[in-house]
Amino acid sequence: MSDAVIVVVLLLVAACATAAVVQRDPARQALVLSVLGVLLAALFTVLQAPDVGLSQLAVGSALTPLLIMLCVRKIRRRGRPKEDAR
Amino acid sequence: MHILPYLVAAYVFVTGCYGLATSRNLIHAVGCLAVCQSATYVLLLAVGYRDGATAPVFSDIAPGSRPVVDPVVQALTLTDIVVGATVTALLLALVLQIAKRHGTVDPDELRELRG
Amino acid sequence: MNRLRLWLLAVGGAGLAALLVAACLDLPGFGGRRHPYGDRAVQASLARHTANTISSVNFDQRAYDTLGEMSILFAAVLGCVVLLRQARDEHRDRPEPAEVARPVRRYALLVLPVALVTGLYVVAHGQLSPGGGFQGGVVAATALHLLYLGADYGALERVRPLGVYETSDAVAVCAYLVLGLASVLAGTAFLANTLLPYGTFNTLSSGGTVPLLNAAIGMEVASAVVVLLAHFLDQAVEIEEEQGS
Amino acid sequence: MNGWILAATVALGGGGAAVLWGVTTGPPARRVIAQNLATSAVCPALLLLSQGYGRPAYVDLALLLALLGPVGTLVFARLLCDDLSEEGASAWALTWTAAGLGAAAVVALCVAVGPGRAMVKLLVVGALLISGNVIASRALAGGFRGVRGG
Repeated sequence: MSDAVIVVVLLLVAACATAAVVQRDPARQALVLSVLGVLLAALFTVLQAPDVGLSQLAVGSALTPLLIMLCVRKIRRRGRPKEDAR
Repeated sequence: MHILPYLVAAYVFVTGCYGLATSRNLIHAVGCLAVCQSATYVLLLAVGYRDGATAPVFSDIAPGSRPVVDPVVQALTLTDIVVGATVTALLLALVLQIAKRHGTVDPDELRELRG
Repeated sequence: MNRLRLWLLAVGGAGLAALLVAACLDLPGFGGRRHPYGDRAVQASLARHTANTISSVNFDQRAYDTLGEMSILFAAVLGCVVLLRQARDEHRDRPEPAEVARPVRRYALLVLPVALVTGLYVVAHGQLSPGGGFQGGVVAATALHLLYLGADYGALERVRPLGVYETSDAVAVCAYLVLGLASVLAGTAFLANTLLPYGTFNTLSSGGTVPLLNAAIGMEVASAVVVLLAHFLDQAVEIEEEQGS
Repeated sequence: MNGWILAATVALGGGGAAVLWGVTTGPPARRVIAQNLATSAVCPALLLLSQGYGRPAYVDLALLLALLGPVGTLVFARLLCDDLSEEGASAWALTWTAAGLGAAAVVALCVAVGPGRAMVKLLVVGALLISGNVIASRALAGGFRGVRGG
């Protein structure tokens, strides 16, 4: 029975990784990366690795998206005066 | 079933590399690199798995009462995740510097800026 | 030119994929029985009364590798601090206070202590239940930034003096090294876990130097992440470029 | 054939597919709601897995997800506020169904676990999950309307 849950979560992780790569806009990609982090944590729990799941949750669901979103906001704010000028 | 996790890890890695190569925005490229790294987590943990086993953490079960999964790969993956996060942060800092100095984050436009 | 690049990528990608699939076919089956390193690691961890084998591998059997990993963390944060500092042609203006909906502010200010305590709990029980210095440090650091999400950046800056976190980052790295050197002074190898008694199994003080190294890594990761986020937040919220340039 | 793992598989499969579809398509407001739904779909699944594998130590994972999931959504609500503010993202029906499912899973687990320290921990995780879910969707529905400086 525990194999079925591994297969389901593996396929979800593969689909989410594809979605993260196909999504070209960085802000929306951060959203998909956050969901990928949560799904990876579920996969690690299913593969009996709770420590790694905790680490992925802590890093993937709050830290990485926050860094990417701050970067997008800085570059979007930097671009604004030029856009008005254009 | 017995090689599906390895194939998923390989697929996620190749997808991440494709995204990295064809990216038109450096922040998107850093995101694709994070996807590539998550492929290594999946592969490492799939190598260490044992059927019907549980985690080698004995805070709530007696040691030796149940088969356990390989802890060495888990320690490797844990270090991989934390280093991956800091490398992502450093790359994003570099992207901010490029945006500040060259005014663009599109790698193709960067290539045309000579000197 | 672009067409050529895509062709090169397609051929290279297909070759890589084919090699990877060929490799996957030769790997031992998923969920196999043979884990020689794993069994020895579990025995070594139980011999040293450390309930969480992964923490034992991280901080006892391969503590030297964690020292390398911690220096990577320290160097990466140092790099970010250098890269994201305020340049000459930039000025720093006060972050405007942001008004946040009342329930969101109450939730953030309520969950902040809970998350901090959870982070410390995860670090403290690192060598017993799942968790450890890395995870607990990141949770505690992220919890601190709930103040930014619940209130505004000014409130966070008042609470988080950056100098303290930079010094605590350096102190934690030195603590890890001193613990390693202590076992050299005691006559055994660097970072060897022969300094302290192993204590009784599954208690807070079990595992010899593992809980101490765990706490050092927890403090280092927490302060490193706070410093990292501080400089990214400064860039995103405060530092403005001179319009003239 | 462990019923708990089966329930977790259904929750992960169904919830995960819905979240993935929600986060990849549609307006940005709907995508952030899907990200918020990810937390409230996967957290009960982790609790069910913890019970299915007979490992009370795995509840720490669900506790951390219940804590950090809403923080991630608040980050997006705060830093994407200029995308969200024009049409305001409110999906109260979805939020309450997710909260209901989470509560049902926690209650079922409490019954199975029986009174004691483990049940207290489960209730704490359930409370954090539901409050976080509701507050995050409250924030998405316009909690940060006027935030310019951030």
